[in-house]
Formats: sequence, C-alpha cells, structure tokens
Amino acid sequence: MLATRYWLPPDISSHGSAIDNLIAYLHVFMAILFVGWGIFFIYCLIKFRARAGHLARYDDVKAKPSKYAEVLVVAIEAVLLVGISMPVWASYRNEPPKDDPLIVRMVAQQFAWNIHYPGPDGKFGRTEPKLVNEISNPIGLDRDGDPAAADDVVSINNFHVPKGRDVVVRLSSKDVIHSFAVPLLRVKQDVIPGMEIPVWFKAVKSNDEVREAMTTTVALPTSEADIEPFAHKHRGDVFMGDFGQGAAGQPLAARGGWVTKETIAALVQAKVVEVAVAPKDPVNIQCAQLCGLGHYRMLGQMQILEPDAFTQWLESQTGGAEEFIDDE
Amino acid sequence: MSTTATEVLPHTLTPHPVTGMYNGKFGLWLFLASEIMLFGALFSSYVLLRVHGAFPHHGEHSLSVKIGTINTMILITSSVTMVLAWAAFKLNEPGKGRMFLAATALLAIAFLVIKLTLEYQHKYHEGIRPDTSTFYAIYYCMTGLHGLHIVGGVIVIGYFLLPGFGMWKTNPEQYINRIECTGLYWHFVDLVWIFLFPVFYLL
Amino acid sequence: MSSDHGHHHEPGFIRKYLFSVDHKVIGVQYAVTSLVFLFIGFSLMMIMRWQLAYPSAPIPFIGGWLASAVQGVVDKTGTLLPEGYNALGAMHGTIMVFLGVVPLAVGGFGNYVMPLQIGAPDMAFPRLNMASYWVFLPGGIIMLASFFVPGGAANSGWTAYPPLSVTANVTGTNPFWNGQTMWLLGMIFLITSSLLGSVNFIVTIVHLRVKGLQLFRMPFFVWAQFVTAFLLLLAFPPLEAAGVMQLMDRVFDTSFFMPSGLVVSGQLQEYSGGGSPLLWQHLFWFLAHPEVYVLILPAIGIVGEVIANNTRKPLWGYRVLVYSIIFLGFMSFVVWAHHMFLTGMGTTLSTFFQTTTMIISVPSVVILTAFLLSLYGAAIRFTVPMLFAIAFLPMFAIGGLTGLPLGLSASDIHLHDTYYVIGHFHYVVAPGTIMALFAGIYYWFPKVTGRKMNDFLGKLHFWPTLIFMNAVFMPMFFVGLQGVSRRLWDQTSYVTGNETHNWVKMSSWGAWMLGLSQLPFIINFFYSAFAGKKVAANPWAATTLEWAAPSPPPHGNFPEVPVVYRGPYEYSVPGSRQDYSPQHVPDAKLA
Amino acid sequence: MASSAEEVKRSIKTYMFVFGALAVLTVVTVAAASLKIGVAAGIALALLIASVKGTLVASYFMHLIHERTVLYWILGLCAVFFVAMILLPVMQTSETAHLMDPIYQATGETPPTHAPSPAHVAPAAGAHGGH
Repeated sequence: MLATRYWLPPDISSHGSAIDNLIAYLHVFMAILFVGWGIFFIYCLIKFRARAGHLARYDDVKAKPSKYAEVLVVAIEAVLLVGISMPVWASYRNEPPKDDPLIVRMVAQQFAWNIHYPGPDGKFGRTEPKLVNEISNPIGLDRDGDPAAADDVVSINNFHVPKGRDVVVRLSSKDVIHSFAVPLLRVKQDVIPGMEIPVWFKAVKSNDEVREAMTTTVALPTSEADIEPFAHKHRGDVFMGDFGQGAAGQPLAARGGWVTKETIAALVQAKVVEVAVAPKDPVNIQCAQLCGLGHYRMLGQMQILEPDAFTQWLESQTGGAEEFIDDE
Repeated sequence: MSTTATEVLPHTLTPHPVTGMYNGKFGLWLFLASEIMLFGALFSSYVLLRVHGAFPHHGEHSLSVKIGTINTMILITSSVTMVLAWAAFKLNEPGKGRMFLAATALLAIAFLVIKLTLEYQHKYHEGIRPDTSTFYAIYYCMTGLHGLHIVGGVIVIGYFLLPGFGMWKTNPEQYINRIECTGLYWHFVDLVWIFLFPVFYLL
Repeated sequence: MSSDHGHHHEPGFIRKYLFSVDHKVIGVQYAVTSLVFLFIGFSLMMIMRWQLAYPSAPIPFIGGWLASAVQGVVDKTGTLLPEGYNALGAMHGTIMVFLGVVPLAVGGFGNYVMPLQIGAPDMAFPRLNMASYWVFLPGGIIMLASFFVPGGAANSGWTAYPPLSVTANVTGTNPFWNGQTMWLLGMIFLITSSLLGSVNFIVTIVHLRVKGLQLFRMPFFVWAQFVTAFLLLLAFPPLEAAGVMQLMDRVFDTSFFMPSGLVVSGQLQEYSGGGSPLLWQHLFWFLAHPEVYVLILPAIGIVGEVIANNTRKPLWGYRVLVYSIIFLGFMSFVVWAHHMFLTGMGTTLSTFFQTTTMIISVPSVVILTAFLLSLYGAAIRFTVPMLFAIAFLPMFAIGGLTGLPLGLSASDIHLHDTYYVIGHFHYVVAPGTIMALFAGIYYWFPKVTGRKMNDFLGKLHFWPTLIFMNAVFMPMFFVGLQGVSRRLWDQTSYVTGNETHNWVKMSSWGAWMLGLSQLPFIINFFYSAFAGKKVAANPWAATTLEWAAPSPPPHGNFPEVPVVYRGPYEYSVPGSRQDYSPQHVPDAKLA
Repeated sequence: MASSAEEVKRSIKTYMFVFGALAVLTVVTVAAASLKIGVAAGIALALLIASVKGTLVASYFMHLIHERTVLYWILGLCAVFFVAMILLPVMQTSETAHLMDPIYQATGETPPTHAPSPAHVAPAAGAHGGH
C-alpha cells in the first residue's frame, strides 16, 4: 500500500500540502455535515414511523437549529474559499518562481510527451509545424535554421528534473487537448492546442527517495497458478532488496531488478515467503483529458534526480531524442 | 371536427390576465427568447474569435457594403409591410392585408436571391468559402442560419397568404393572431439582421 | 365522461397511440422510450466495466456477437478496443443524459403529470407536444445508428471537445456517414425537441392553471418542471449553435475550434486556423451545467411530492423550497466554467466561478434540510415510492457534498478529471436522480394504468438497488483521491491505478449486480401493467389534483373542471375528518 | 395594445415614422463606418446605432412597449445570460492568453501573436486573389 495521508497519494511537491490540507478540511467538514444529517434522518425515520395511535403534526416545526447550521455551512465554505482556495490558486497561477527556475517546454501529442530543454545557451530553438517528423524530429525543431536550436535537448516521455529546484513547464500541444497531470506533484494543467500555458512546481523528493517510501512488503504466491497474475500485477516493480539464495550464493532476485515471472517462480521454488518491492518509476505523468484511443497509454515518467545527477544527465544529452521504452 | 383538445383549452384566443397574451403569442415570445440565446452564442463566438485574434478587423475583407445596405433596406421594408398586413387584417381589410403579405414574401425572396447570387455565389466563384478563413466561416455560419430563418418565414407567410387563408373566413380572430405571431417572428429576423449588418460589413 | 364535450369521436389506433396529441399518451411514449434508452445506456457501461476490471480479457457472453455486429468496438477475440471503449463511454454519457434521464423526467413525468396537477385538459400546444416527441425519437435513433457506420460511434466523450472531436471518426468517405457527425446531427434533433417542449411547458404552467391554483398553490413538482423548462429554453440554444459550428468544422473544413498549425498523426492539418478550442468548452458548459440541474430538479420535485404524501404532513418550508430552486436555476447559468478551471484560467475568473459555485451550494443545502425537516413530526408510511424517495436524500447529500472539493479551484487541481469527478456526478444523477425517478414510477403508476405495482417485488427491487448503487460509485472516490485519471481503457500501468485496481473490480461487480437487481422491476412493471391490483383514483390518499381525475384519466383529463381551494400539501389538517385535504374539495365537505 | 380600429389607424402612422427612422439610421451607420474615428469608437458607434434600430423594431413593430412586465422579466433574464455568455468567455480566454507574460519577461522572448499566418487570412492579402 502507498503511504497515504488522507487517502491521498504521497506528496513530493513544495506546494502540495496546501492542496492536501484543503481536501482534508473539506472532507472533515463534509463528514460532519453528513453524519449530522444522518443522525437526524435515522432518528426521524424511527421516531416518526407510521403506527397505530401516532399522528402527524400539521404545524411546521420551528427550525432554529437548522438555520444556524445553514449559516455555519455558509461561513465554513466562505472561509475555505477565501482562506485557502483563492490564495493557493493565486500562487499556482500568478506567481512564477523567480529563483533561477529551470524552464522547459512540454509538447504533448497523441500519445506522448515531448520535453524540450533549451540546452546550455538557455534559449529555445525555433519550432515549425512544417518540420515535424514523427521519427526524427517530433517537435519540429529547426536545427539547421536556428543556431539556438543546436544545443537543445529533446526527450520523449521521460521528464528529467532536478530535485529542490523550481521547474517551469511551458505546455503546448501538437494536435488535441491533453492534460499534464502528475498526481504525486499535485500538478495538473490542461494542454490546449494553439496556446502556451505555464505551470510550475518544485519536487522535494527524488525518484530514489519516493521509491524507498513506496516500498511495500508483499507475500509471494504459494501456488504455481498464482505466479503469472502476481508477476503481471507487479510488472512495473523492482525488488527493493536481495532475496533468495542461488546455488553460487548470488541472490535470486537482486536489489533493483525487475519483478518478472521467472524471478518470482525461482523465489517461490526457493520457498521465499515475502519480498519488498516498489515501482521502478514511481512518479507517473498521466494525461487527464480524453485525447483519443491511446489516451490510456499516454504515460510519461518523471525522473527526479539529485541536482548533480541532473546536470550530468543534461550534459550527456547531445541533442538527440531519447526514446523511453516501457518494459513489460 | 378535430379530435384535439385544443377546442377546450383556455386562452387559445383570449389573453391571459397576467401575461396579457394568448397562448400562441406567449409561446412565440418564449421561442424568440431561445432564439436570442442561439444568435447570442454565435455573436459570442464572433467576439471571442475576433478578440482571440482569429481574424483582423474590417478593411481586409471584401464584403460589399453596397449589397449589404440594399439588403438591409429590403428587410426593413418587409418588416413594415408585415406589420401593415397585420393592421389591415385588424381593420377588416383582407384584400389589403394579403397584398402586404405578398409584398413581405416577395421582399424576403428578393433578399434571399441577392444573398445567394450576388454574395454567396459570387464569393464562391472567387474561391472564398467557409474554410477560407475563420472570418468567412462565421460569416457563412451566421448569415446562413439567418437565411434559413428567412426561408422559414417565407414558407409561413406563403402558407397564410394562400392555403391557410381559408381560416380568415372560418375563424378570423385566430387568423389575425397567427399573422401577429408570424409578424413577431419576422421582426425578430429583421432585428437579427440589423446587428449582423454592421458586425460583418462595417466593423 | 369525455363525450360531454360533444363531437368527440374515437380516433383510430394511429391517432390514438402513435401520433397522439394527448399529453398522457405522449408522456407514456416518452417514458417507455427513455426507459429503453436507459437500459441501453446502462448496458454499454456494463460492457466497459468488464474491460476496467479485467483489462484485455475477452468480454464474456456477448464479445463474439459484438465482434460481428458493431464496428470498431471489439477485436476478433471479443476484447474491447481502446477506441471502442471511448465510443461506449461517449455514448453512455450521451444516452444517459440526453436520451434517458431528461426525456423520462421532463418528457415522461412532466408531460403526464404536470397538466394533471394544474387541472389542465392538455398541454397548451398539443400538436407541438407531439412534434417534440417525434423530433426526439429520430434524434435517438440517429445516435444509436451511429454504432453501425464505418468507424463506429462518436468516441470523443459526451463533451465532444475539439480538436479531438473534429479529427476523430473521419474514416468514412461520406462526411455525414460517421459517428461524430451523426452525434452532432442527433444532438441538433434532441435540442430542437427540448426547445419545443420547454416552450410548451412554460405556456401551459403559466396559462392553463385552473381557477384557484395560484402560483404558490402549485405542487412542488410543477415548480420544478417550470424552472427546468426555463433552463432548457435558455441554455440549450448555445449548444445548438456550437453543434452547428462543430458540424461545419467537420463537414466544411472550417476552423471555429481549430488553431493553426496542428500536426495530427504526423500530418500538418490544412485548416485555415485561428479558431479556439476553448470556445467550444464555453458554449458546451453553458448548456451542460444548467443541464445538471435539468437532471436533478424534476427529481427533487418528485421526491417532494412523495415525501409530502407519505409523511402525511405539509412539506416543510414549501416557499423556501420554491425560492431555492428558482435561485438554483438562475445561478446555474453563471457557474459553468468551474468545469474549466484547468484550461488555463487566471485568478479573476476562477475567483468569480468558484464563488458562484459556493453560492449555488447553499440552496442545495437548504433543499436537503427542508426535506429532512419534513420528516420531523411526521407519520412516515414506508411505501415503495417512499423508500426510493428517502434513499434519495443521503445519496443526493453525498453527491452534493463531494461537489465542494471540485468546485474550489485549489482542490480541483488534484481531483479534476479523476474518478472522483465520476463518483461525484454519478451520486447526483444515478443513486440520486434515478432513485427519484423510480419513486416517481412507483408513485404514479396507479394513475397511468389504474393498477398498483407489486409491493414485494418493489422492495426486492429497492434494497439491492440501493446497496449496489453504492458499491458501484463509492469506490470511485477512493480511486479518484489517488489521482487516477478518468476515461482510461486500462489504468493498471499507472502506479496509483494499479494500487487501486481492487476498488475498480468492486465497482464492476457492483454494476453487474445492479443490473441483475433491475430484474424485479422489469417483471413488476409488465406484470402490474396487465395484472396488477386494481386501485381507485386516489390510492395514496393524496391531495394534489392529478388524483382528482379518474385512473387512467380520460381524454380531456377531468370530467368536471376542478376548482382549487388550498395549497398542495394539506395533510393532517386539525379539525378535518380525514388526514388529507385534497386541493379541489371545498372546506365544507371536509369538516 | 392596439385593439380598436382607431388605435390601429393611429399606430400605422407610428409604423411609417419608425420605418423612416430605420432607413435614415441605416444610411447613418454606413456613413459613420467610413469616418476615420478609430476602431474602438467605430465599433461602439455602429453597435449603438444598431441597438437604437433594434429597440425601435422591438418596441413598435413587435409592440413590446405595450406588453406586460412578465415578458420584460423573461427578456431581461435572457439579456443577463446573453451578456454573461459574451463577456465571461472573452475575459477567460484573454486572461489565459496572458498567463505566459511573466515567463516571456523572464526569458526575454517576444510573445507570439495569436493571429493566423497571413497566407491563411483573406483573399485581399493575396492567397486567393481573384479580383
């Protein structure tokens, strides 16, 4: 199970706690109202059921308490609206980070996320719809015509960002409406073709840390028949430790290795009872707006790296597109 | 006789004390309210597309102000003949009333002919179609929808002028009511054009 | 009886049942048609739920048939295709909203009951009424027929957001012969039908009330229909305009909603460009938010009727209720963009729309409170319609309350377009509205047929329905809180989607069990229509005017035009010799 | 409401007067469009004249000034929603279009124009020039 606070997924952003708190307060408020109504409701259903000798009252009940309750509801809603929602929204929308943010362009398409880094010169090269080639140049970057484009980095479906630094994402779309959603970062923004819309966040945990936090201990299947469903269910997971012992003393499943049918079968055979696993890529990018038949597979991965590792990664990219392959 | 329940329905002819209207007229006004929202949505689209920068302002488009002005005059005149037709029936002058109705229908047809030949056809020959630019898209959309309203009006007016005129003899009061309702609709169509004209031809 | 009016002769079968102008026949036509559509819409969802619970597994029982019968829904093995899933989703939404709930609540109940409740012999424009139905039906048939054209039915969601809806479903050579275009044409028919109907409703309610029935003596259901008619009248035309524009985008290659320079599947699109995808969303939600209230207001009206009748006391705060729904109706026109917080809305507009959204929640709270207070001091009869009506209250409460986190833009960031949204609005329209519609069917069935529905079967219908409704929709909140996007063909490749997959399975099993739970209703419906217990004109001892007419009411409704002496819910009046004082009975006869 | 013959006759005079006013205003609005008074003022003037004409048609031809308040309320409601429908979407899209401004300021880019490229626009600009 995920470490859930208020039944929400883990929050790894700097701004997410305000959103989480609002959701939590709202649900507490809703629960109190619902339980209050419910008690009164059940009481009435029992107390005022039709039975011999019981007559209904014609005159209206004077309902002072209900008026107070309604006023209270209005007051609480007003407080949540003015006190939390509006300020959070204002900072989400109007206050782009000033402290040397990493600015990237994200070009959504059916059904992939193209991430465009400006490279060392800090300038985005020009893009032209005419130059788009789905294989070699998905965003139509003018590498020949624009000198600023020469050092640009384009990455597909793998969104590398440094931990602890503000990131501004300039969202645009090549074709239809998409929605850039990263639940763990509490970020969601529709991507509207024909315009650029910015969104920003700061990740406070790296992928490694998130994976660590998401590690769960699961019982291995006991019967042969359950191995395949188990492996299927955990197909995106890696082992978070060494498990089992092979003939040469090597672990049957090594830390960081994929959960596969074969490893599970070997572990089951070696009578290993439980293993610790976690998702290989714990921070997913989803598309939250129906964008066509491949909407469900518009899955991107955030690669949140320590600042040094990020710099290293960026330097290693010489401008070619990197394809992310979803291991099954 | 008809087996509908209409004959026993209240306020088919007499005005309701609160609204001051008979059923048909009240219904027609409600219909016009929904028409306001229909054309309102299209005007809203026009404004949004224009503010959004989908097309530049007038000067780069080639709609003929002359033809637009002529058509405006035709519609205004047809509105007057329509209201005069109603007044004539009200004054029990059916001959005059039919004459004005015929005039209205003819003016409407003239409007349509000018629209279709001098504007749409001409433009099409020039290669200007709805997909030429967003300006022409909304131009064809709004004027086309308005044109369809005119066609509907011509059909209704033609009906009351010829086959439906029999009602004048059997139930003149109801006939006058129908003419009044037709008139309301017709004036509304005119009113829409009064806004369409500056929006597309002048601004 | 009706022959009192003189020259009535019996119309033939076609005039009597097919092209009837009698509001009662039209009401029944609407009701039966929409029940069929509800069943179809529900079936689509049961198919989708198989794919969600068991991704990529062939659909049992009907997979093979689907493969041979319909285009682009399943593959050869009978597994639901992603585009088929999208098509089913789009059509489920469209059918449920536009062909199921609205025609049943407004076309069916409104048409049948409202004229009776105001003592009118018919609707103000009987032929227009007939026309509404005969425009509605082709609209529905066009929608359904789109499953069988090349490329299959519309698959861009019931919201049909462009550019997707403009670029999707373009496989055919004929610009009209494809799912999305047929969807648009069908919508234009349905909208026209609703407009005709709403004009008729308003004129009828304003002009055709009998003597003594002042506005504030009208049954609450009539008020609900009145407000609903205004919503339909003023909110639908913008969607009609938008539909025409999208049709032009699809058929004439205009670009109302198409920005310049789109590259779809590697192809640079040859549109003139300059259009705005947001324009569609504004026009769509300008209709679709009031549409939510079109779905819920008649349901609230039915619940009001049933509660008053079965608590045997006046509805608490009748005037407050009336003012609340009028206010709801008005406000529903200025909250629409809370569906669009994440389209790039700035602070000014989000402040406006979240404030109006919070304001609109207040009358809903007032309505619920009034209904709850109506139970206090009552003598509650737990009849079958009452069971459904009281179940509506907590279900509507959940649906309404879960709207709050979505209506505040900050919490909407996390919850927008997740399963939380689906849970929220389904609680309003499925356990909410559908429960109320069932209450209405059980309540007015004796009026329509002269026979009562079976109580035992009714209870056998009620309890499983209540339980499984919650089994379907409650898990969606937990899935949604985890941030799982909606409309995913397979959510298990996402970390949070995989974690919450057991909830999804629970929803699916709930849905199939819910389907089974409808069997007693279907049996009861047909059995009781022909062989149910015969009852008198007023079996529930109710006060409103529809019960003053014989069951079923003859042509022209009332043998004698009634006169109204009092408000709608005069139950348990002190000094009266029975516990209900019908609106049309003078005081002298009650003492 | 014009009901008696006398009143109808009197209102015919009104109709002719209104007709004259409408014709004159049409000429005025065409003439005003050729004045060089700036885009905003031009739009305001043309819409003002159109509103006057519309009011004349509604008030006299459609007898709106003789109707009861009920109808005014309904049309008033209509007008409120009409205004909301025109203003709010425009405000929203304009706001959205400026969300990027602070980012452009930071990067020193010039914001792109939202207008379509000239080739797409109008035949007068040369793309479809047939005249």
